[in-house]
Amino acid sequence: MAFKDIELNMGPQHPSTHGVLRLKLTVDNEVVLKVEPVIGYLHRGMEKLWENLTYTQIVPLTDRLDYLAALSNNLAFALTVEKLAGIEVPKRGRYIRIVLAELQRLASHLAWAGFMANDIGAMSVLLYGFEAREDILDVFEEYIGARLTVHGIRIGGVPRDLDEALVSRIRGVLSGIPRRLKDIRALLDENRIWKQRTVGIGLISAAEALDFGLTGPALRASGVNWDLRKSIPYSSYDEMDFDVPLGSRGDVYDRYLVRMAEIEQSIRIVNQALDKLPPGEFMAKVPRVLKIAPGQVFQTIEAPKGVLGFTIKSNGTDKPERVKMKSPSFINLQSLEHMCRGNLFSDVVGILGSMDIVLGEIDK
Amino acid sequence: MSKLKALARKVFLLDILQGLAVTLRLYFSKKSTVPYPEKVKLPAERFRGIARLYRDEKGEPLCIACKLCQHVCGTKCFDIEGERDAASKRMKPVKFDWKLERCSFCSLCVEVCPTRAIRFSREFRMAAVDKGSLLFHLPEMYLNGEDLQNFLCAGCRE
Amino acid sequence: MLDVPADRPALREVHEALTGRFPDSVLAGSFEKGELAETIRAEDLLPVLRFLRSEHGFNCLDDLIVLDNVRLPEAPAKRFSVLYQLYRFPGDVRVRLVVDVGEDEPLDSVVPIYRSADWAEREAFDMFGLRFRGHPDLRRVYLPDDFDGYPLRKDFPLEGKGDGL
Amino acid sequence: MSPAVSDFVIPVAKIAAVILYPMVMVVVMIWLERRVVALIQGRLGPNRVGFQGILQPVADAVKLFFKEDIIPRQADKLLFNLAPILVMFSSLLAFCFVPLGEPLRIGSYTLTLWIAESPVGLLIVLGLSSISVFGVIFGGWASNSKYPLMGALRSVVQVLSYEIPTGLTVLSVVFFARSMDMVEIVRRQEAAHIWYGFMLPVSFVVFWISAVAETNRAPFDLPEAESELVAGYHTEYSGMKFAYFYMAEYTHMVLASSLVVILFFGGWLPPFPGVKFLAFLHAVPGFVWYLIKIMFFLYLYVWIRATFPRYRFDSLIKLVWKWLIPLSLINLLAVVAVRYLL
Repeated sequence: MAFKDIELNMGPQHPSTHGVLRLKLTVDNEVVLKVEPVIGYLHRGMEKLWENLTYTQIVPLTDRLDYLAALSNNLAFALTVEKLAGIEVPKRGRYIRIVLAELQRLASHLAWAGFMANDIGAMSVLLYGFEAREDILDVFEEYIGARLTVHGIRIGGVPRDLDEALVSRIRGVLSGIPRRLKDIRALLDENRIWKQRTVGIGLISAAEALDFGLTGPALRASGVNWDLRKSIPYSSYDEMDFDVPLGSRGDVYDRYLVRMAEIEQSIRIVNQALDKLPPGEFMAKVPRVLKIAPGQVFQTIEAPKGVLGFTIKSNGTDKPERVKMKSPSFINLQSLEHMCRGNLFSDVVGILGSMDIVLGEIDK
Repeated sequence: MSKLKALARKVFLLDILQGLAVTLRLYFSKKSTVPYPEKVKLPAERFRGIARLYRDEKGEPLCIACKLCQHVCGTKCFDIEGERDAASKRMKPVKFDWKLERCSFCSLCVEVCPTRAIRFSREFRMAAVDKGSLLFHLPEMYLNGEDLQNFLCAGCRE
Repeated sequence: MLDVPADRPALREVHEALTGRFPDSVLAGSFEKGELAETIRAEDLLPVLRFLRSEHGFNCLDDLIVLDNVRLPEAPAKRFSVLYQLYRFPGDVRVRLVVDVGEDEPLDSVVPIYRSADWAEREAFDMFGLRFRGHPDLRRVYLPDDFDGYPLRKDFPLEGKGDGL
Repeated sequence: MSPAVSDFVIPVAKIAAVILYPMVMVVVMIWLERRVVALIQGRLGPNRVGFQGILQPVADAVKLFFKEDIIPRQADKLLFNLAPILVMFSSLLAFCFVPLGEPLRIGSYTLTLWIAESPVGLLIVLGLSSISVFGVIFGGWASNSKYPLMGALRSVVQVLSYEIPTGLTVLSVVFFARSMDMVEIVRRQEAAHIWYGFMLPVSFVVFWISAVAETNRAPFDLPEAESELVAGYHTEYSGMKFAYFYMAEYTHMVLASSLVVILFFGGWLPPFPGVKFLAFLHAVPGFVWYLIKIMFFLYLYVWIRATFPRYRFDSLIKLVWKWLIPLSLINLLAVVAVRYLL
């Protein structure tokens, strides 16, 4: 029996598909010919639900989209509603939002580092990544009371203030992360097995990446300098100074390096935001029943996975007429086939890990 | 020079040894996991555990059955009936059903309650064997989250 | 005629270029909350997109949004309106193209111009039942292929039809 | 000592010991692996069953014993059942030739701490250990599903390719010790007052790398790569059959460690054989030294597993054909040259 093109099913219950993603692979003796992602196993009909809930009731639902970066989803939705309703968030509120969003980016990248390393076999890095992430979740637990579905950013600002104890705790957590990062980098960066599994794998050039609509660290790994926090600043990111790490080849190794560098940048941003934390109000006056005049708006942020955007159309009542979410992982997943073609079967796992996709956000 | 260094690294397996050195050091590092049932990590003070109804100092229920929580809840967990208490002319809940299985712990009800009657306790153990026990009626709502405190304090575990 | 305020020269310039190049196909323009939206005739969609992409550097299709206007107070002639959010990288210029489409009136697929529209159009088909001519493989993206009905339409009940999946 | 005892009871006891010895080592290994990987990863590891989790492997064994034994529908029944036995049988048999210590004198009878001593003991052990490849192929093929088949094919190519450097490095040791008999090799090291591990470092490193690869252990655990092939060739097995595969893997590891210890680190010899003032080390029986050395190498197995990512299949094969085999050939030539010139 010639071991010619066989169709292999990877998922939806597969150890390394980060949720419920099914990959229909056409494989010729371990060389991947065709990859067809099948999604929808985690489809909860969010957009239909949103059309029947008030604006304040939608915010906790956005936690469940990218469940590794709940606060970023909250921030994106809150910014869109504020732009639609013309609510002005006070400066302190914006700074606390930056602190929370960047802490969430740290947690998401650390979880990603763990998953990706574990997919390629370095099982201990999973625990080191998660250990670093636990401290950040403890900060969220102390700030608002939840670790994963945080619901810590509301329409109009943030629900609670950062008191002195919490600020010093955040600084303590931030000072602990570089040490763990050094361990992870020592284990992976120069390791010959790691480099063999990642250098030159899953290549995508800058032009192809832009054409596929790739965004976020995966795009920046191909050398495209597009970070929404710089190009279209929101929530006073323009007052923060940080640089945007870029890759060159656009392979799995570059995506790894870019995200590790972004962790350091996020630490820098949070420290700056805490230093320059202005006094004053942290929540705008928002009516309890928020009715928004008919209108339509499109707002995007730089979520850990890529450009996350919301389109909201209001109809004057307290419930939106239509809410559409632009999910970065949904668009990034389209380029998976392009990256996997020609590589080996075990690379598909590595490439999928380097894309950092989350199924909650893809399936909505 | 770097080419020679790279060759030396490759031949003498330096990156392998460096990796092993890191794991050896971490082998002796402080462990971050806690043996659960014996030692319980008390959640933070604002932790959103199981919801609980509170009474004021005199033991009167704080809840005035205004059903604000019922309206604000996105997943419709509450089912409240209230009536006016003849003696104290104050509204008090007669029926207060709360479905834990539907609750997403978004804390909108806690923030909207005018008399701070409903708040989250720090009890995080909410597993149940059957669906029935996930539906909390009025008397139980006052006891939720009671036993975590004495569970912890009983053995001075924390 | 739309008066794009002076502080957004880029948008003003795009608006003039568009109305100049396609005078009859641009039906209406709107500028609210700092966003420029141009309503276009369905037949001129592809030429306009190619024009914007090649001459004006709108190389990214951020999102493809479908609105179901059947429940609006003044129900428009065509039920759906499809929105194309375009973005010019680098920079911060964004344009929204609005195309009104009838219930079973197919629309040209933009996949030849923007590869990222592939799944977005499949999602539009899955949720609203819009057909896209020339789409490489128009199938449902979320729901199983044998699911009948289009969930995000306004007349689709929230609780779902039949026994539910 | 009546002949009945010396010809019947003692051999049977020794055989029982040889079967029991790997079993005990497997239990220790299961616990060691879970514990060491846990400690490296900053967590406590099993500490629930028995003192510090020492009974955890027993709990696993009991669980596997009572688990339902599922055979996939279109599986090839004969091969499916034969596979675990083959894998287990070949590694147990190889233990007969592994000398565990100096022969003991009890009264007039000398108890030899191994069952069989043959001039070609080493060859037999190597031959037996490659029988397990058949078990893996049968297991993978008979499960009649894609992942085990891929796992089995990978394992075949990997084990067969890594047998060559193993053979060549063993050859260099045999050349030095002038004999294939393992007891003889240890004696030669005792006579030469130096362990071959220090005399032939390259052979030791190459042998150790191919030993790790041959037992399908990280970073060469391609056949049962959790994150890719779910569980490789033993995906469809459950219950006692899975336990067989599980134990066979650990038995192979113990076997490979014993080989390394005997060939390169002087089986039951106390360390620093040459140094006089450390003579008090001789008081400790040989068997204990043998065990200590084996434990070190078993620890090394787990330590490596917790540290390194997994090789991709083609780089793994490239590694052996491009680097290990030429290296072991050159090393063999060097050893021959040195042996003759000196």
